[in-house]
Amino acid sequence: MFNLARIRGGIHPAGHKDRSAALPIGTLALPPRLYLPLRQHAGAEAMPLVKVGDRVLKGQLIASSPSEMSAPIHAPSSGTVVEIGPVLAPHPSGLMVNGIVLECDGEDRWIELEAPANPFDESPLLLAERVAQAGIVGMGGAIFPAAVKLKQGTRHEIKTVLVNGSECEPYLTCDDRIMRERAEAIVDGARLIQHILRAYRVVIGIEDNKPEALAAMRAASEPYGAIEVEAVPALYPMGSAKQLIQAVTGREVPAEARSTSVGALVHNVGTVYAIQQALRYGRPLISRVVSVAGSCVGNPRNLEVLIGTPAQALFDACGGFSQEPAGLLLGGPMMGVNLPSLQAPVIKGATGLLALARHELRDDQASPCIRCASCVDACPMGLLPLEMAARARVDDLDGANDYGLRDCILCGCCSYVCPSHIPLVQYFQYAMGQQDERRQGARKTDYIKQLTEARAERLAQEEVAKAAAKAAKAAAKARPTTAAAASEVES
Amino acid sequence: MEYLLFLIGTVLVNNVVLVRFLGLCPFMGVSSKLDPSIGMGVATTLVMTLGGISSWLLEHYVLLPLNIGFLRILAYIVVIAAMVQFIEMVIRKVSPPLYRALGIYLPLITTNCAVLGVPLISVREGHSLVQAGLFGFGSALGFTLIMVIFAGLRERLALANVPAAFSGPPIAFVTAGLLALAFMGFGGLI
Amino acid sequence: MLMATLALATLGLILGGGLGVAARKFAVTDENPLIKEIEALMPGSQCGQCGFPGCSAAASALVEGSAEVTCCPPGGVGLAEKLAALLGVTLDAGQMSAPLLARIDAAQCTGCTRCYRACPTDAIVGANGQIHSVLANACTGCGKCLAACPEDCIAMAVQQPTLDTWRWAKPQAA
Amino acid sequence: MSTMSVAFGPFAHDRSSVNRIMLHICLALAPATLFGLYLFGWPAINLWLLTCATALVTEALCLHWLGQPLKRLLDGSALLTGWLLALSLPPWAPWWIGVGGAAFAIGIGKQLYGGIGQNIFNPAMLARVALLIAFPLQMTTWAVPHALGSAAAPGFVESLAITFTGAPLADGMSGATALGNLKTELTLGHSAEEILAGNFSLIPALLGSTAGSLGETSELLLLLGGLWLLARRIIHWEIPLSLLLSVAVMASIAHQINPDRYPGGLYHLASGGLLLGALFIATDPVTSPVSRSGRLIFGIGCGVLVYVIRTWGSFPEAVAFAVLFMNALSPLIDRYCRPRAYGRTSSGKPLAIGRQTSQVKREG
Repeated sequence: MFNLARIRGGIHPAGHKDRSAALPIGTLALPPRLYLPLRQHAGAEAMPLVKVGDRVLKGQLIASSPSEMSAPIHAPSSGTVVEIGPVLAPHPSGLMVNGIVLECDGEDRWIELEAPANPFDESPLLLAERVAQAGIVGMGGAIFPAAVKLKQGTRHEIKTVLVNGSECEPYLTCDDRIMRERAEAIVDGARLIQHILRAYRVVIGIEDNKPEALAAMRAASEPYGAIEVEAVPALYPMGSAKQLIQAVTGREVPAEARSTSVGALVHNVGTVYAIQQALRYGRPLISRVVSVAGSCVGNPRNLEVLIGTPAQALFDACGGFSQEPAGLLLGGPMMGVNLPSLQAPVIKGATGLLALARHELRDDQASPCIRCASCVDACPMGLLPLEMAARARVDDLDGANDYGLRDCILCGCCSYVCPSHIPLVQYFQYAMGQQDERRQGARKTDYIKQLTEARAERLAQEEVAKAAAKAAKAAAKARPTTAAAASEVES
Repeated sequence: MEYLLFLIGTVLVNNVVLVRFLGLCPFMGVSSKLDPSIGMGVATTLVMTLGGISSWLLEHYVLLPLNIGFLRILAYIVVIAAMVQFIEMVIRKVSPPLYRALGIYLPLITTNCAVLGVPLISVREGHSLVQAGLFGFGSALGFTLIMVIFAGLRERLALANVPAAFSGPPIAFVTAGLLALAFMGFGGLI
Repeated sequence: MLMATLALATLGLILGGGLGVAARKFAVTDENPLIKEIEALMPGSQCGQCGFPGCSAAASALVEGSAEVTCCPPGGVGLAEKLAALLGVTLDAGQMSAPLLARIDAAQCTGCTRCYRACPTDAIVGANGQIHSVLANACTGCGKCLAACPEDCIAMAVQQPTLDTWRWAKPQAA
Repeated sequence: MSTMSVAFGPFAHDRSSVNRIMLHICLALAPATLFGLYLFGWPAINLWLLTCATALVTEALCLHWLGQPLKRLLDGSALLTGWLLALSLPPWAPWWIGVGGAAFAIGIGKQLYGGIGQNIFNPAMLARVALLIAFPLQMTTWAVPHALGSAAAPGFVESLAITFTGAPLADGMSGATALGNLKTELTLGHSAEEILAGNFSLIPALLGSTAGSLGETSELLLLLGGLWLLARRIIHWEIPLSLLLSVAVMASIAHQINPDRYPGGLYHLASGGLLLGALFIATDPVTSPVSRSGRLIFGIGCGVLVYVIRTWGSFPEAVAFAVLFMNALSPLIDRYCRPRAYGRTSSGKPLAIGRQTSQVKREG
């Protein structure tokens, strides 16, 4: 039973979870308008199926997925489509992305949902397809389409399904509250996933600093033998798939490979809950639980909100700001990003909204690296962050790769412990972005090369055809009878 | 044991670069990256060992019997130049990337004063054939060791915020001086 | 004197002969594989933005040193870095100009098809009498459409950042 | 909200800082320093103050010239460099030794390379070696301890004469260090055991009431400070342990082979600047490797060199040379000794997928 492998590195940041974890998940009044970016997931942008002025019902499909690596979007409430165009993306760049703006009519009227038959009688592929149609993506922040993962069961042997309840980011308590309040649904969802993937066992990994969630999940999984609830040590980044797999199965996912190569697949508890809702009741993903926390928030708590609700509404519902926040974050303080504006909407991958005071933020004044190796000790991936950052600083991208940039999971442990306050993660983000740009450029160059060659070939063919036509014409002029005879034969 | 001490003496105590100050041109020129410096070291080791042996042979079987010791420097240069030419051809054939990396410094081994200086010192010290070979090999080993250490240091320096006036060769020379300081600790060992 | 001359001459003869044999034995055949290697890296659209007539001319110019490694805007920083590594020069990335893309002003386009016939990469789509548009992922920014357009409705512009092309900035601090 | 104070994540931090680290090291040095100052009296106090002050002034000047924020002076690294240098000097050395050494350490050893974190050699040891080679006489004139307030100790006014006019030490005021004495006597043909029986006993050597550098004599107090740093995780255990062990092991083996020529391990551990070097100098993060295996190699390398140079070289004290040499090697060590990354073998290749899946771990 006790097979926890020691995780290397990691940090123990202060939790700040008590206040929001103490209150039950609340609800939010219907906002007047919902802003739905067409890309809330990893992969291709969804394609709108509605026009401006269309009336839609709650749960109605309003944008479909153009490919497997995408996710459809459903109307979170009933109302009228007032705009299809750029909306503010909840992204540190503050860029606008294509989206749909929905004006709620206040009725919140559901579209007629198909009540599915007992999903355990259905084929796994059909169930996975239903998850895809429900627009479910990884809700721990990874926003990877959930159905793509579920379809892995047909291609790989999945031994262990891991349900990730080790919410290791400080401040965030949404998974904790879901596990306490909706334990039965999560266990049911986990069993459904096990059925889809034909996995041997299901392990629900929960950090040992959440005793209530552990107790609730243990009680709910009692009747089902194949489902184990395991307490994993509270350590950041235990919620990272690779670290959780190592902690629970004792195996490391090989570099440059997926979790499936060690027979494991990880789903966040929020995703599991959404999958259960979709398969049992046919409900698409139109709402999620978001932690609203930070010392500037009046009453930190978790809220179940409709996708597309502007951040302002959430903070207002939690008592507004008790003081002017020095930082507004989307996600946790370790891997979250700056919220560009209070008007930015909640999307499927938003785990939390934080309003932090100055003393909760790191010192922004960096000094030179003293090679103290704190980051090396803290790195859960066994990399050398100081060397990677030093090389990224002088744009030596290959050098940075050589020191482990490819394996970096951007968890931020290195920056957290750095006594020189060096923004290591931003150096890595920068280097990765530059490499992406190089790759995109190379792809474009290859594509252009193909196009040029195709064009040259086409022009050559046209030339040949033209010459042939000319020759034929000339020949026809010279010997009309033979040509006629030839055409007769041909016909 | 005696030969081992002799070797240690040549590599560390009387290091060709830091104590005798020979071969500084390729030492500064090629040591900015680790991989070429290793290649340069290997090439130099080959040249120096062979140079040590062949110049000893030349000395004892040609120059001394014919009593033309005054042609020593000339004759040595000719032999060494021919050897470098030969090694250049081999490297070019066997490892084009190394050839490209070494660039101008490969032919420059010919004018590497260490390559000429080591056989001359060897003659002056009256080494035997084995000693001459070892002396050439040891000196080259010392050269390679310093090159490799120094390339490591310079790769680190390339990442440092050295003041503009000192960045590049100036700080490299300062570092070489400080490294020589550290090597003085080996004084008196042999 | 005679002895010295003879000795040196013999030495020279022996070594010279040895080297001659070695030169034959270790002969390197391929003259300059670099040009071919570089040409394979270039986009090959013969757009001429580098100022040379086509990519192979640019490759030769690069090897001769008469062209900068940053001369190819469609290749971007990635190509410049590869070229710099191959040619052993240091790259000043600041010299790189941002790639431009053609954009067709829909209001003025008459659908004459001249631009799309001029485009070396088939990056312009449209049919006779219909408004044309530019495929961003195929446009090299060569500007040939610009010259071909009778309505002057094509402009070259830097691509607007999207979530796919937005990158984290380099930290400013030390 | 455009007035975001921190532009990118992670936003949380453990509140550690460089000056906290430096402060910890200075605190850990304090007991041994205070004892050394007490032991060697006013001239030592003068020297210590002068060296530290010069280090700070040089740092401030360099920061000013290089246009770097003067706030960096507060990170404490210059103070620490000056402090360590002072501890490694003969306690009654004239003023220009301390001032020149500190200026060399900060100016050339550190700021020339770009300041904190960029230097390749340990600045304090660099200055010590430079002084030793340039001024061998002053650097090997050791005062016999005369505790502050004892009858033979120089008063404050006398001390100024010693420090600033370089008044020669009276007979009976100077003595030899244990290592220096051993070296001299061995060349005179005495056996190691005789020599040690004559003028070396372990307890005073450990407590520190012997001739030697200002701060290196009291092994016990240094150990105390070092252990505290280890407990606070300011320094890593690998370098001190491997360094001390390798010296002790080599010395013991040599002692077993020929006790007449080679003194034992405890003698080596208790004498000279070995403990100061192992705990406070070799552990300097800037100039030592970052991975665990690298640090072990670094420590062993230092230890072996210390022993070899002490025993066969021409200098009786070897810590500074050994540390400098290994400093030069640490970029190479860092390049080749890296921790094994998650999901990779120690050579950096991805773990084999097939082997992993075959290890089926049913029911934990």
